[in-house]
Amino acid sequence: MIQSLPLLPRAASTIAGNVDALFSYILGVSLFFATLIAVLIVVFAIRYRRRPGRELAPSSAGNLPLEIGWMVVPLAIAMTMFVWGASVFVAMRSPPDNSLQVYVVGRRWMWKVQHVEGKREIDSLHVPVGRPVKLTMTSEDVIHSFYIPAFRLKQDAVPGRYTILWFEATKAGRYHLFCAEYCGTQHSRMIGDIVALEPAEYQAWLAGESAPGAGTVSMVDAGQDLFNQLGCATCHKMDGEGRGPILAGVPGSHVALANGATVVADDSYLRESILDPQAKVTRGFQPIMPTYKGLVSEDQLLQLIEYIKSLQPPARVAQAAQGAQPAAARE
Amino acid sequence: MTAHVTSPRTYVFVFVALIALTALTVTAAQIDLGWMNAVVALAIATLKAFLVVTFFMGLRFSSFVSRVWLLAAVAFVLLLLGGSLDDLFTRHTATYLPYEQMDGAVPGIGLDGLPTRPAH
Amino acid sequence: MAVTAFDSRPDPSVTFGAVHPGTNYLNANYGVRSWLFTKDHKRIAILYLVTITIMFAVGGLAALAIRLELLTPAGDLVGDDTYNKLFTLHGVVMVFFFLIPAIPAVLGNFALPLMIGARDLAFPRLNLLSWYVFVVAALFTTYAMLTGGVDTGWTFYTPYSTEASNTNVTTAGLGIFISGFSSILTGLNFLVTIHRMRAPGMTWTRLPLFAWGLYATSIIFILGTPVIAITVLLVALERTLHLGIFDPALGGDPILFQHLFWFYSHPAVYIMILPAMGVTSELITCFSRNKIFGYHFIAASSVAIALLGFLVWGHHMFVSGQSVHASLVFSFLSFFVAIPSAVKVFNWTATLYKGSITFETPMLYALGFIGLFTIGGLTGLFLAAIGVDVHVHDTYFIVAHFHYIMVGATLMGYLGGLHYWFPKITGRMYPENLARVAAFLVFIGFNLTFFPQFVLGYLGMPRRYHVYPDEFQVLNVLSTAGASILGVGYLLPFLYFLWAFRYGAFASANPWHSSGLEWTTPSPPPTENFDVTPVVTNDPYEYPAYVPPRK
Amino acid sequence: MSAVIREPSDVAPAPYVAHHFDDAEQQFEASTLGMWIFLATEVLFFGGALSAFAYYYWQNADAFEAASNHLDLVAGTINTAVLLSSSLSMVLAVHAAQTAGRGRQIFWLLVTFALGAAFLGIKTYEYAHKFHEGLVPGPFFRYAGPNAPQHEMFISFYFALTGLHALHMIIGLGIMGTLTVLSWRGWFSPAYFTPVEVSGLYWHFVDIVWIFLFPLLYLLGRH
Repeated sequence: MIQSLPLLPRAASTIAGNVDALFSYILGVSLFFATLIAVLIVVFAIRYRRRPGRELAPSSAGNLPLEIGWMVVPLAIAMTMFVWGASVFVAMRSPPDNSLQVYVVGRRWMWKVQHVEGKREIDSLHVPVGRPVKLTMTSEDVIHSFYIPAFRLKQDAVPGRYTILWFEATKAGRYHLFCAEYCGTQHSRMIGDIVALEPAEYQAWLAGESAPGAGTVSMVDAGQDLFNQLGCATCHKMDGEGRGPILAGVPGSHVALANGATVVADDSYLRESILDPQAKVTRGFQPIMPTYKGLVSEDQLLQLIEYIKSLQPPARVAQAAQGAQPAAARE
Repeated sequence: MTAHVTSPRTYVFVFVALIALTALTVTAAQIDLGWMNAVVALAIATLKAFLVVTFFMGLRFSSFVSRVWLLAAVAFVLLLLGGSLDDLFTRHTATYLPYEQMDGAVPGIGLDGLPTRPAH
Repeated sequence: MAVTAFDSRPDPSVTFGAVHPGTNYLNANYGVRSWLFTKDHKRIAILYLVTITIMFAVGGLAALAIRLELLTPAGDLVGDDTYNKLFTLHGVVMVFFFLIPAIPAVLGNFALPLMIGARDLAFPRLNLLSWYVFVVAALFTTYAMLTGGVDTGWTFYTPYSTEASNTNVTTAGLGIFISGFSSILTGLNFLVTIHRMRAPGMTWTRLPLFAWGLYATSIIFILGTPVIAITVLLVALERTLHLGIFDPALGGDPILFQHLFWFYSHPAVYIMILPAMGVTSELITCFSRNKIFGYHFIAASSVAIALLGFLVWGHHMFVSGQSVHASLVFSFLSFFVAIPSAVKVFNWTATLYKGSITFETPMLYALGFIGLFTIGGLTGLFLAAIGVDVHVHDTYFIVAHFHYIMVGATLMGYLGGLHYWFPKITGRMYPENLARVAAFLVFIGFNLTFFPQFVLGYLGMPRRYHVYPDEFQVLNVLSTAGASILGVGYLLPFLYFLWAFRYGAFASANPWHSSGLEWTTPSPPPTENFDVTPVVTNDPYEYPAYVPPRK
Repeated sequence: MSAVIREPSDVAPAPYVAHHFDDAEQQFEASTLGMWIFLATEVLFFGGALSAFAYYYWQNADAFEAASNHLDLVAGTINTAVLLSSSLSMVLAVHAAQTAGRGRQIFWLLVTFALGAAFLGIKTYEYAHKFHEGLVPGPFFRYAGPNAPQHEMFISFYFALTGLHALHMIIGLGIMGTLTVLSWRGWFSPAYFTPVEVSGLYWHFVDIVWIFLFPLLYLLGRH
């Protein structure tokens, strides 16, 4: 356990060194003043403690030069911190022109990443080392915050607008991605990996199969295996005779719920329906599905969702396509 | 007891001025002055408020502290307004778009879902 | 004038457990009605004391559950939603129902009229009303928590609070809205009292520093609270009546909510800390038996902190999508808060110089205050420097920083003040040695709880995380261990205060030989505070001259 | 600190001076200052909402101005005149309390009450009209023109701001009613009129809020 106690996070971006240097500077100043105050208090407390026989003499009740001094000196030091901090911040907010463009959409509770080349990732982001990467971000629901401690960077993803974050990874490796803005139930599970790859590996990855780390098996195939393995097909039959709804065509469509509401069957809905099936029961069906929480991993969930998305109902393609249209938020 | 009795005649004069300013602001609003319309409307409103505060509320007779607090309140509203508008005016780097218009606005971005909102 | 140092321990000649003679505000009349309909600021202070102690217990139990949950990286004690409701409960209750009212409504209510030589606050009925309003607000919020809870965090960020959360946001928001009126009425009462009710000779430069702290706090009560009131009201109306002020579907901007929220909620931190600074100023000078160093600068810095506090709210929004320009301006202004804060710490330290210092419990808390406030204030520099803040924003670094200021320092001031004025409030002494043990436990427990969180934050652990990666566990275990010590430290005063209220040794009118006006009247004071209106002829804190010669 | 004992006053204070005040002067000064500080709070309360309005107005000026034309300008102008008149009658009520007897006090207080009630009556008519037109935020919002979301936001502001103002008016009517009863019981005289004076400050402040709401809500898009 003790071996796993780091005191400084890994530093793996061009800006991380600047942030750490500024941090060290402020830490040094803080330690100086904290020590100064502590030593003075301890010395005074001992030296001037109440003792029998010591004369009680009125000491000076003020000293103007001293007061001005301890206002001006801290202010001057603080201004150096401001200038340094501001310059680091401006660098953080100025993406170079040759940046690689990546799009990020936060939603409760996942990060969806899409590369310009068409490659998609969820809760992970593969980037090349040594090349600036610019993320354009938004959120589909509430505010999220894209946070990479190893890069010392963070930016909120705000619904209704784009925000931008850029970085340049300096070391290949796998780094934490956290959501740092509280976003509801699974805020603490809205985490992922930043995978920094050497340029050649990155190119290979980019050219590789769709699901990261899935090897030769596509996510759809893996999802189908899971679907059969977990016994989903017993109820969710393709012919509509099962105890659960037909899943083909559900993703992206409007699902009428037992409680009278309607939801858009997005990824979150599918995910929720597997992990917490009682939350939003489709109208006309009994709340009998057991939870698969703890039985399927996040990866497997995504494979299941991918598989469900791949299901094509022969006669209902048109309807599904219609349902997947972005409907206006208010009808 | 401090009683600064003002003559009712003064009050009536102030009242007439207030009504006249109301007529003026309604008239001025019909003329197209561009962005100046809002400025003129607010200027007249401020003048009216000044008349009410000074004469009806007797600020000219009230204590120095009262005046400081009133000014502080107005200054702090302007501070709140100024701080938030400063942010709004200088967001060069961010494009502000309603969510619905964002889909497809940037090549490569696909929003295959919608915010889950309580049914209105 | 040089006099010999003096033994400030309580007069041993007073009998233990006997009945205190004379009529005072506590025995002037009896019965529930005499308390619930009292207009006496001293009794209202005790009503507040009881109420906020209950709220502190509620918030503290939630904190305990949070810390237990965070012992392990997995979410194994409570579920996700329960955890979110727990930290929201902890934040809402502690911020709005404990920290904000704690020192003003309890110690300020009790001591302010006594310290400035008034018979009561300017508006005694309003004072009672503000307590009732506070109780109604507390009941509203408690009801919201009991019937399903709230999961937005105490910050109520939109659109989460307006669109996504299915919990009792409206009820809790209305509770906060109502509690705002209590704050406003208290602040208004203090301001008018300080302006209009001072005893003859109590000029502005003779005003005790605690009164200056309360004045500065009241500025924020008056000018800040209404903004949070309208903001949470609009959120509540958006949820109930479908007003569309923050609705993203109508183009509503979540950042606007944050501007409105932090315009109050940043100064709100100073609502908590300014009165604690005032208490500390009183304690340091009293137990050093030395005139306070730089009276004018300490007084002015309180008002400066209150006003500067309104200029820096944007430093909570550096990564929110706020413009770069606005972030730079707010960062620049934020550094200015460091100056009046530093002025206070330096002046307190200088007050110790050539004093005759004793270490009764209030002094231990005052020194503890300086320690925790220094750490909390210096770590604020990291957050004002945007380059670092981008990294540590919304991590445990922030959690640690604001707990050092809002909880560590404020509670040090509150407990220090409570011990200091306990003889005046009850007419009895608390057990000194036990109290010293508790003060050490609080200081050690607090640092053990929250110092590891600075490291956690710089390592990157985000706040409000129910489950967390394994590498953060060691520091979280340390933090939880510290919290258990802290819990004992907070529990002890509760127990021995209750004991001492009934069985403590009688206190003389001025057990600390303090120079304040409140110590010239008997302990406990009569209902009218002073038999005759005192006339002030001296500057405050004329210490060496004031201390009687040693026996 | 030596507390020099001041001789207690020989003169018994007047019955309307509360026990903790030295004299009526101190009580009057404290009460008026208290009300001014309370109004400072109110300035920030409405100021917060108006700041939000300005923030969005800047972003959606055209839509807000178009939406503003849906409001009833005639009703709004009449209401402004009504409220200004009530301020005049309020100040005359204070004047009556300072100088005259019960009759004139009650007369002007009742006039103020009636004008305030008239304001609320016209406001109710306007609200009913908006409901009828479907210009009400939420599920019943009906507006087919362009920029419907921004229209709905403007209407949200309209109801929030005028609703809060109306709430203050209702409280003001309660105060006027109480003052009338107290005046009838002979509480007020040139020696003691603090409650009338302080209530007047409140009433005028509510008038000032309307002075700003009227151009911001009704006049933006008239050109």
